[in-house]
Amino acid sequence: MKKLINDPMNVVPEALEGMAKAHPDLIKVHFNPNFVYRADAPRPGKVAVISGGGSGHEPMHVGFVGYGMLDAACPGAVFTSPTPDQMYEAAKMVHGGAGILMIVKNYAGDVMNFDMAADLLRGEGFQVESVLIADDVAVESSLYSQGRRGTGTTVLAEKILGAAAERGYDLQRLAALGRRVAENGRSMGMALTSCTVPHVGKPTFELGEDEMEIGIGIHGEPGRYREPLKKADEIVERLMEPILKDLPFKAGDRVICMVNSMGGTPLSELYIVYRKVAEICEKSGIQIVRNLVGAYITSLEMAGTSITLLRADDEMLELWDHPVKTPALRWGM
Amino acid sequence: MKKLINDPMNVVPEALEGMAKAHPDLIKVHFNPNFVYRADAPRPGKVAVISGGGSGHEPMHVGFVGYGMLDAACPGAVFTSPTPDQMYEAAKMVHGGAGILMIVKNYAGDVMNFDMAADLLRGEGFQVESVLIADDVAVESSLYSQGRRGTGTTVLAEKILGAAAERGYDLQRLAALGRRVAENGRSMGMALTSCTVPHVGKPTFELGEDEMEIGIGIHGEPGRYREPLKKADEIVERLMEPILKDLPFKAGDRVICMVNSMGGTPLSELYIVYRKVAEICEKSGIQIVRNLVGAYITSLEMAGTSITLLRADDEMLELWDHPVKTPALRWGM
Amino acid sequence: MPVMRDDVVAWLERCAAVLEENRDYLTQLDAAIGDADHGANMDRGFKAFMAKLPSVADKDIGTILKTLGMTLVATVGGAGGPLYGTFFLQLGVKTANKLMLTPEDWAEALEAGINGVIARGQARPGDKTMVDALLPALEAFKEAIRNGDSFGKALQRMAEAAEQGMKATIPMVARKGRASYLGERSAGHQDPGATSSYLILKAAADTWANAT
Amino acid sequence: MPVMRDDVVAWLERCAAVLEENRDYLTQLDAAIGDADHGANMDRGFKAFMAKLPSVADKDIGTILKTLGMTLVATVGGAGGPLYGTFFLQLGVKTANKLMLTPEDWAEALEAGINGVIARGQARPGDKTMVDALLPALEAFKEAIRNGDSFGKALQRMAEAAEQGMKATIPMVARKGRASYLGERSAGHQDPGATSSYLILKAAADTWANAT
Ligand SMILES: Nc1ncnc2c1ncn2[C@@H]1O[C@H](COP(=O)(O)OP(=O)(O)O)[C@@H](O)[C@H]1O
Ligand SMILES: Nc1ncnc2c1ncn2[C@@H]1O[C@H](COP(=O)(O)OP(=O)(O)O)[C@@H](O)[C@H]1O
Ligand SMILES: [Mg+2]
Ligand SMILES: [Mg+2]
Ligand SMILES: [Mg+2]
Ligand SMILES: [Mg+2]
Repeated sequence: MKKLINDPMNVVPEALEGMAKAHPDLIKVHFNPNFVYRADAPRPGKVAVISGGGSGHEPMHVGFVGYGMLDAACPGAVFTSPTPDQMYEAAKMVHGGAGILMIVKNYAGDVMNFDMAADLLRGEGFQVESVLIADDVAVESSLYSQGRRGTGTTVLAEKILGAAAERGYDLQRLAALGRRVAENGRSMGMALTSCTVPHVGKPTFELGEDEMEIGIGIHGEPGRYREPLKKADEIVERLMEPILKDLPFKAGDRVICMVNSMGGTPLSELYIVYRKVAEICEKSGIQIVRNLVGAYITSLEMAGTSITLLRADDEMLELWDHPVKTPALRWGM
Repeated sequence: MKKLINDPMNVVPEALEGMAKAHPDLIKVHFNPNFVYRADAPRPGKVAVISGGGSGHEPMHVGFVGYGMLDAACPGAVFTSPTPDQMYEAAKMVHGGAGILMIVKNYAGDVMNFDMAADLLRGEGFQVESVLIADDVAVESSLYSQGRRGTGTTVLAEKILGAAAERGYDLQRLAALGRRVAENGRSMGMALTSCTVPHVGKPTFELGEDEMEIGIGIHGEPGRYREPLKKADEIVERLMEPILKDLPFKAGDRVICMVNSMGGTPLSELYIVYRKVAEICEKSGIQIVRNLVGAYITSLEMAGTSITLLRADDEMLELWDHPVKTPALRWGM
Repeated sequence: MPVMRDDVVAWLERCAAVLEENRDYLTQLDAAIGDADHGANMDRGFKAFMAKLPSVADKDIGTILKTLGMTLVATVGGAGGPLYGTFFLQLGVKTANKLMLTPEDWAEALEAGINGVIARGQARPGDKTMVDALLPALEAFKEAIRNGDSFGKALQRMAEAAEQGMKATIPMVARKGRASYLGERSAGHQDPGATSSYLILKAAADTWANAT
Repeated sequence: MPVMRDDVVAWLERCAAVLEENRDYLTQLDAAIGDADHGANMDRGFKAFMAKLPSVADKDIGTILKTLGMTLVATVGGAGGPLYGTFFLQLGVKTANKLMLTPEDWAEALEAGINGVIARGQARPGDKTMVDALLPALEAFKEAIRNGDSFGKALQRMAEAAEQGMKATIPMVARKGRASYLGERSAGHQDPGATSSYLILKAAADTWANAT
């Protein structure tokens, strides 16, 4: 295992210390329980938007705390959902009197831990709503199973809901918007290499020099299938087809498109991927009206990419363009 | 070799096509010769700031084209300096009547190719100045050799000079400022893994599972020395010591600090590095007044980091804070 | 003799030791169909509890078990944290103020714990989760007691049933938790949560082998 | 007979073939002390020239060589592009309007080419660059002609000296180009640019072996 770390057990707190030192104007970090929160929290009268999840997906979520996005983010151990006390304490720290919106990715652990936190908070009289992101089309959707994983749409939802909260949406309206975002986003990802959880010390899975894994999640979980490495354009077709036909996206749709690095894939390759995504969308009459190309929701140092499309209406686009100022996403200010 | 590409020979043009599709509001791409330029070029009355170098370092330079930074960037083949016709055509496209400033990294190839372009342009009556970046303290500086490589300070120089050009600095003043930036910046990098040039197909060098290379450049060149892998804090000490004592940086200095990923190192590890950099600066009485933590000047998918410190005066800091709007660096607008 | 407060403490100490020992094994199972953290998560949780144990070891069984449950909730995270947290919290609720456990106490506590897990996670038998080890274990224990077996003997039946339940998860296709994302590909692998449940119940059977 | 225009074309075609053949070898040398692109760069440049050759193959030698120089400048990049570009441009300047080359013409052209390389790159003998293959080659050629050797024989001396010069770069510590960043660690490796220079001059000696 080759990592720039000191102690595999201290990766999360030390990275948080580094963040606190790097961005004192934007964020503060609370330890035990761990959470990152806006330096100017609480914002009176504004719904507090909080999220969280296992660490190892940076910049998500901790890099998205700041004006126009999250009020707080709760990082668990690497690839492990955070504990209820983190969300409970974070929510109390940033609550501005207008309730709490939780953005939760659909993993058994995330759902249960956020639920427990919400129960605790409601028990103390706080208003809490949550929005569940379950956008990964690599997973069969079924009433009888866990349902789909939450992946790339989370990033877009945090941006849009963060902007809406900043603009004064009340909790109910925010939750309704969040559900609309969740319903209209679809993602799928693939890996060229595995990743190594620091305290495990060896790769989560093994991929041959000529193999790739299609339909992976964001935790080094095995994917939908494994096959010989293909050209980028063919890989993009394999990811786009299930995405497009799932919603389905149709000619005339306007979308926000994210081409995301799983961590170890360089920007030049992401643009090669984006080139093909754009070509497929053009052919299908789908209009990409906004995009993000970069590393936003990662699996440590995994090489690979994920594609997210969100069918966006005017309201979402206006909120997308609202200024944002966080360590990892910034525009308009 | 596992990469998201179609044809090793088409990596550069296809990535440029992707960039053009992703950022039509910010940039345009010219092919044959290849260069990326501001969508609103030429800007009358403004000095045109252009740069360039081998590809494989993305986002540098092509990701830094836009308001407040570069007017044009010329990408060569992977790790190969661009050719004079690229700079020549780019300069003519973006020239706004106030001369051309070239920001050149100190590599034999870059220097010669930019020189030839400058000669051609001067021959046609254009005013051309160039700023040479040679900031890598891993290389011994000597009058009888090539001198030092240009690395991280290039990113900071492009930001600061781009802002100054936007504010109406004339060519001479800009060149003088550029030289001041070049003189006050120092960098050093290290690698945990090698990288693979697409058309070569195998890693440029081999590093054992327990080895690291200290003092690497940005092209997979071997570094200053190789040694057993150490803890992040010790690695940072090995990089900071030569940086600090070279200028030297002294108590009371204010610096802009960049902790950069060589491509394959995730953000969490960069923050662990930043944590120690900040601690060392605090102990030395050096004040980090601005910072960048992320992948800005990379070597394809190489895992590793580089640290850059720039001793900044008020003028540089004011220019640093000036708005910038490029694919890879954006704030204030 | 029945299970005394100090026996409960001994059981939990043994759990901590067994989970530490099996940390890599559990993580390996989780790497195959999950995210390679179950071993580390459980170990972290029980280690945290071991640090707190001295301050509650002289309290009643309910307090000890509730402390464990709270500690797991606050330190484990993932799916394991809320599920095992709930499990031990419920065990604690049913054993509040007790200084010893009869077989009936244990059956009642275990049932409450399992119901808590099911309420929290909504898993059904056959979904390839810890429930597939826990439920048959409870049934086996109750049946053994009905058949007149000693407490220790019944606990052994319980552990055997947990082991069988754990092994029975191998061919199952997961419908809950992270393994469910794999669909058919989850078949052929033993569920890590069912395995940790077996280890925890086996530790009870081993520690309390002589209970009557 | 002297070297005719078509012999020059044949030389350049052979250069293209030899550089394609040695592409990986040159790249490997460059990987050790540079950035692993010299082979690909030279191959790309000569391939580009081969595409243009048909349109100039019936022109004078100067035009052909200047076209090669311009093509290398515009397609190779790196250090190799401007250096070899300048080299062939200067060769072209000295052979402008010529349809054949005497030994004296070649000596003059080669000298101009090498001076162009030195002017552009500021390398001195012993800096571990292409200059260390080119300069001794020029000296050997001039001396052989002075000694009354035939054109073909003198070209062979030239190629041998280039080879020796190339090998002599192995122990050198680089002071120019990318290898200089390595300092002492650059010793023990053969310079890629000196190697391509040898291959180019060797191709001339082989193609023009019967020149008189
Ligand atoms: N909904 C659920 N109900 C019961 N058990 C579950 C459920 N979801 C997951 N599990 C159990 O949790 C185990 C995984 O725990 P752990 O690895 O700690 O959490 P995570 O899956 O969040 O990484 C699974 O092996 C399974 O036995
Ligand atoms: N200043 C110089 N003068 C002469 N030759 C040089 C100089 N710098 C580099 N070279 C030659 O160029 C070769 C490297 O060429 P190439 O790999 O194409 O360029 P780059 O070093 O830019 O990647 C070196 O092996 C050396 O022979
Ligand atoms: Mg987990
Ligand atoms: Mg090069
Ligand atoms: Mg797990
Ligand atoms: Mg080279």
